[in-house]
Amino acid sequence: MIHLPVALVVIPLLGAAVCVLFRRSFIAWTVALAAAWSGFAISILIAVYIMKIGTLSYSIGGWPPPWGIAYHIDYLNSFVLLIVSGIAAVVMPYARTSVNYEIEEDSQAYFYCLLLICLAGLLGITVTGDAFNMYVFLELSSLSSYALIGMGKRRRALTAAYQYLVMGTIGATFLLIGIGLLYNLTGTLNIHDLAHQLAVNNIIGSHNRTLLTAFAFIIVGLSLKLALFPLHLWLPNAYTYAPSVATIFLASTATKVAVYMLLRFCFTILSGGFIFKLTLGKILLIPALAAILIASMVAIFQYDIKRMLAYSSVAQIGYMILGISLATPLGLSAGILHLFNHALMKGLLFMVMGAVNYRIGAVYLNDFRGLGRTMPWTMAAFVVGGMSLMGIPLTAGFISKWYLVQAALEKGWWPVAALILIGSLLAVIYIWRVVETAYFNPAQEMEAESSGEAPLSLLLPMWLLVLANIYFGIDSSIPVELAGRAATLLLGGAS
Amino acid sequence: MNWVGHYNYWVVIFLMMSGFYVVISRGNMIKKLLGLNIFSTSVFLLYISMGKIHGGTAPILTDNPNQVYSNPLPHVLILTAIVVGVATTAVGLALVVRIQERYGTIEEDEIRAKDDSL
Amino acid sequence: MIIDALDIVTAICLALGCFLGISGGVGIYRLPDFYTRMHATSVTDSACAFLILFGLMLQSGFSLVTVKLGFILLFMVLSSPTAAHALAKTAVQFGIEPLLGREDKR
Amino acid sequence: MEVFIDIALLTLLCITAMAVVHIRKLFCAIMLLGIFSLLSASMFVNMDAVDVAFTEAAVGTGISTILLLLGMSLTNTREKRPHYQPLFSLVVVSITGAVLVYGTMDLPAYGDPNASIHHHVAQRYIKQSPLEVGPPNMVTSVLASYRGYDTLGETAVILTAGMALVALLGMRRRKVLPMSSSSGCGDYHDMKDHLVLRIMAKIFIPLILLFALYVQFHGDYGPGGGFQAGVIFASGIILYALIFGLEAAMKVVGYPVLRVLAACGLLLYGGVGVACMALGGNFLDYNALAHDPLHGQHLGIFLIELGVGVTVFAIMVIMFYAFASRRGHTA
Repeated sequence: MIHLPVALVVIPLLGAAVCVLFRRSFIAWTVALAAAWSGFAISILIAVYIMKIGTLSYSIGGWPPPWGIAYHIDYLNSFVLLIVSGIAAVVMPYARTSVNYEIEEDSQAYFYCLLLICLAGLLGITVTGDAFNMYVFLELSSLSSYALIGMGKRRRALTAAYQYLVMGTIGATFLLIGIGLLYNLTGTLNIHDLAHQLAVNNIIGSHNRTLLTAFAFIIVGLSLKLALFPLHLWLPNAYTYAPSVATIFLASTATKVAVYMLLRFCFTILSGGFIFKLTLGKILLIPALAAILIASMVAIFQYDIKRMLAYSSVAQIGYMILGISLATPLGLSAGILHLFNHALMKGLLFMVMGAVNYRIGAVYLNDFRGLGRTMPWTMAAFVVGGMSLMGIPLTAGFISKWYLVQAALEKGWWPVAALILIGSLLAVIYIWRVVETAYFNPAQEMEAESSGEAPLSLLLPMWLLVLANIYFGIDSSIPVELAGRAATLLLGGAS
Repeated sequence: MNWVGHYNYWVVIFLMMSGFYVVISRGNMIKKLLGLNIFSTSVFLLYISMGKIHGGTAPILTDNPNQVYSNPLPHVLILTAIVVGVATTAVGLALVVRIQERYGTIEEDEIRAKDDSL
Repeated sequence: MIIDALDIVTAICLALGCFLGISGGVGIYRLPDFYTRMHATSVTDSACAFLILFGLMLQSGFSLVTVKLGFILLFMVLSSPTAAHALAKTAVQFGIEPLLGREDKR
Repeated sequence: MEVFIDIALLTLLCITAMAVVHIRKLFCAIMLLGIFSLLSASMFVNMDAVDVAFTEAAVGTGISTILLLLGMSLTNTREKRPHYQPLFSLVVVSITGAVLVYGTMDLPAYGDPNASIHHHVAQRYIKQSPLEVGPPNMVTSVLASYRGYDTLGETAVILTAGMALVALLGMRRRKVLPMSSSSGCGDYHDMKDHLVLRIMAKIFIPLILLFALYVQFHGDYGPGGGFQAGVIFASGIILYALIFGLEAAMKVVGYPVLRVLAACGLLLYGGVGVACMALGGNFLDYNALAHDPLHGQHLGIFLIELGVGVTVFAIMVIMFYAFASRRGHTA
C-alpha cells in the first residue's frame, strides 16, 4: 500500500523498456494494456485513500522532502491521476485495432513504448511534489508526444510535430528559467517547501521583482504547453495529423496535466493564489475569453472534423482557464471539474474520429454523409459527445458549464456568463454541421466493403465513454466532491 | 544595489535572447534547432552562475575542513537538463530529415506554400 | 634556485606556446588558400599545445596531475597531425587546387 | 584572475552567438555551435561545475555536433532566407530580455556566499553527503542518491529519444550502396582508404574505450559518471564507424544488441529501485541493499550508474546509426 504512488510511474516506465526489449507488436500492446489498467486500479485505490485520509506522501530514496524528491498527493493530484490513468485504461483496448490500421507493423512496438513513456511522464508530473522533477517528467511526456505525432501517416504530421517540438521546447525552457529563479530565491525545489520559504522569508509580501519574473516565465511557459489562446498555434495541426490513438490520448490528458501544473504553481506555491487574486486572474481572463470565442468561431469553418475538434479543444481550454482566473472556490472547482468532463467528451469525440477514419479513411465533412445509417452506433456516440460538448443537461458537459456560469454570476460578471453561453451556442453550430451531414444527407455512392459499423474493439471503449458522459451528467457527486475539495484546498493555502 | 555584481547574469541573458531570436526569426528548420541549443545552453549557464560562490571550489571533497564548496544542486539539475537538450535536438533533427525527404525542403515558408497548394 | 629556474622555463614555454597559438590564428585569417591555412594552423597548433602542456607539467611537479597532462600531451601529439593529414587528403580528393604563385588573389 | 577569465569567456561566447545568428552557411553555424558549447564548458569549469563541463564538452561539442552535421548532410547546407519576421522577433526578444533583466534586480550578486540559494537544501548535501552517501564527489551523491529519481527520468528521456529516432527514421541494415564507394564527396565510407587514419584509429579506439571505463567507475571520486562514460564509449564506436564504415561497425555492435542494451540499462536502474522496495526500503532507498547503509549506498550508486552508462551508450550509437543509415534513402 505504501509503495503504490511509485508503482504508478515505474510500471509504465519499465513497461516501455520491456516493449523495446521484445519489439513484438502484440507483446508490446499486452504490456501497455496491463500497465494502463494497473495504473487505473492504483489511482482508484489512491483516490479512495485520499478521500479518507486527506494527503499521501512518499519520499523517494528515503530522503525526507526538502532534500530528496517526494511525492505529495492531495485531492487535486488524485483527481488528475484518475483522469489520466482512466483515459489511458480506456484507450489501450481501443489502440490495438486502430494502431494496426494506422501504423506500420515494424514501428508498432515503438508506438506503444512511446505511448507508455508519455503516460509515465504525465503521471509523473501529477504525483511529484518537486518543481524540477516536474520539468523532467514534462520533457519526458513532451518528447514522446512529439514522436507520437510525427508517426502520423500524412506528411503534415511531420511539420506539425516539428512545430510542436519548437514551441514546446521554448515553453519548457521558460518553465526551467522560472523554476531556476524560484530556486534562487528560496534555495529549495520542493513545492510545499517553496511555499513555506516564500511565506516565512516574506518574499511574497514584499513585491519581489524576481518572484514576479519567475511567475511570468512559468505562466507563459505553461500557457505554451497547455495551448492558451494566442500560444495555441501548435495544437490544431498536432491533433489533426497525429495517429488517432495519439490524438485521443494527448487531447484528453496532456493539456489537462499542463493546467494542473499551472494550478500547482499559482495556487500552492503562492499560498492561496495571493498574486493571482490581485492581478494575474484578470490577465488570464482575456486570453481565456478570446479562446472561447475565436477558437469556437474558427472551428465552425473547418472541413476536417478532427481539426474542428482540435479548435474546439482550444476553446474548452479557455473554459478551464476562465474558471481558474475567477479564483473563487466555485470558479476554481468549475475549472477543475471541466478538466475531467472535457477529458471524457474529447476522448469520446476523437475516438469516433478514429473509428470513422478506420472505416472511411478520412474525416472530412463530406465523408460523414450517410454515416448515420451505415455506422449508427458510432454516430450515436458522436451525438452524445457533441451534446456533452455543448453542455446539454443530463450530460457531463452540462455540469461544469453550469458551475462556471454560476461562478461568473456570483462574482457579478454577467457579461462573462453571457460569453460562456455564446460559446456553447457556437459549439451547437459546429457539432450540428456534422450531425446534419451524417443523418440528413444521402450517403455517397460507396463501395460496399468500406461502409459498415466499426469493429467491436473500437465500439466498446467508445460506448464506455458514452456511458461515462451520461452517468457523470446525472450523478456528478463524485467529481464535484473531489473538485470542490481540491478548490478549497488550493485557496486555503498549502498543506 | 550592486550593479557590477550582476554582469554575469546580464551577459547570459543576452546569450539566451540571441538564441531565442534565432528560433523565432528564422525559417530554416536546422537553424531553429541551433537557436534552441544556444537558448538552452545559456539557461544552463544561468543556473550554474547561481550556484557559484566566490572563493569556492568544485564540490568534490578535499582534505581541508574549512574549504568552501560551490552549490552542487544546480550542477545536478543541469546535468539532467543537458541530457534533455540533446534528446530534444536529436528528435527534432529526425523530424527535419523526414521533412526534407517528404517535402524536399526545410524552409518553413516553402513548406507552407507546398501545403497550401494541395 | 631550482624552483626559480623551473618558473622561468615555464614562463618561456607558456609565452612561446601562446605566441605560436596566436600566430596560427593570424595565419588562418591572413593566408590565401586552404593548404597554406592548414599549414599555418596544424604546425603551430601541435607545437603550441606541446609547449603549453609542457610548461604546465613543469609547474605541477611530480604528481597525478603531471601524468594526466602527459596523457593529454600524448593524445594531442598523435591526434592533431592525424586530423590535419585527413583534412588535407580529403581536400585533395575533393579536388581543391592550391593557389600556386597567384599574387592577384589575396 | 577568475573574473578576468570570466569576462574573456563571456566575450567570446557573445561573439560566437552573434556569429551563429548571422552566418547562413549551416555547416559553419554548426561548427560555431560546437565552439559555443566548448566555451560554455570552459565557463562551467570556471564556475566550479566540473561535472557539468565534462558533460557539456562530451554532449554539446561531441554528440550534438556529430548529429547536427549528419542531419545537415541529409538536408540542405545553406539557409535560404536570412530573415523571417525580424521586427516582430526583435520586439518579442527585447521584451523577454527586459523582463529577465528586471527579474535579476532582486537577485543576490553573482558569487555572493550569503545568497539564500546556498543556505537551505545545499548545506545538507555539502555537510552530510560524505557521511550519509559516501562518494567524495557531491554531485554524484546528489545525482544518484538524493535526486536519483530525476536521473531515472533522465535515463528514460534518453531512451525515449532513441526510440523516437528509430520510430521516425526506421532502422534497417542496408547493403553498401554502390555510390558510396565510388564518389569522393567526403562520404565517410571513404575513410577506409586513409592509411594513417586507420592506424591511428586502431591506436585510439581502445584508449577511448578504456578512458570511458575509467570515467564510469571513477565517477564517485572525480568528475564523471555513467552519462559521460556512455557518451565517450559511444564516441569510440562512432569513430570506428567513421573510419571503417557503417557496415563494419554494425557487425561489431549490431542494432539488435544495442536495442537490448538500451532497454536493459533502464530495467537495471528501475530494478535497483524495485529491489530496494522488496528489501524493505522506499523506492531507490539504497540503504536497504546491504546491512551497512554506506555499503548499500555504494552498491546502489554503482549499479544505477552502470544502468545509465549502458543505456546512454546504446542510445547514442543508435542515434548515430539512425542518421547515418538514412543516407541515400528516399521516401
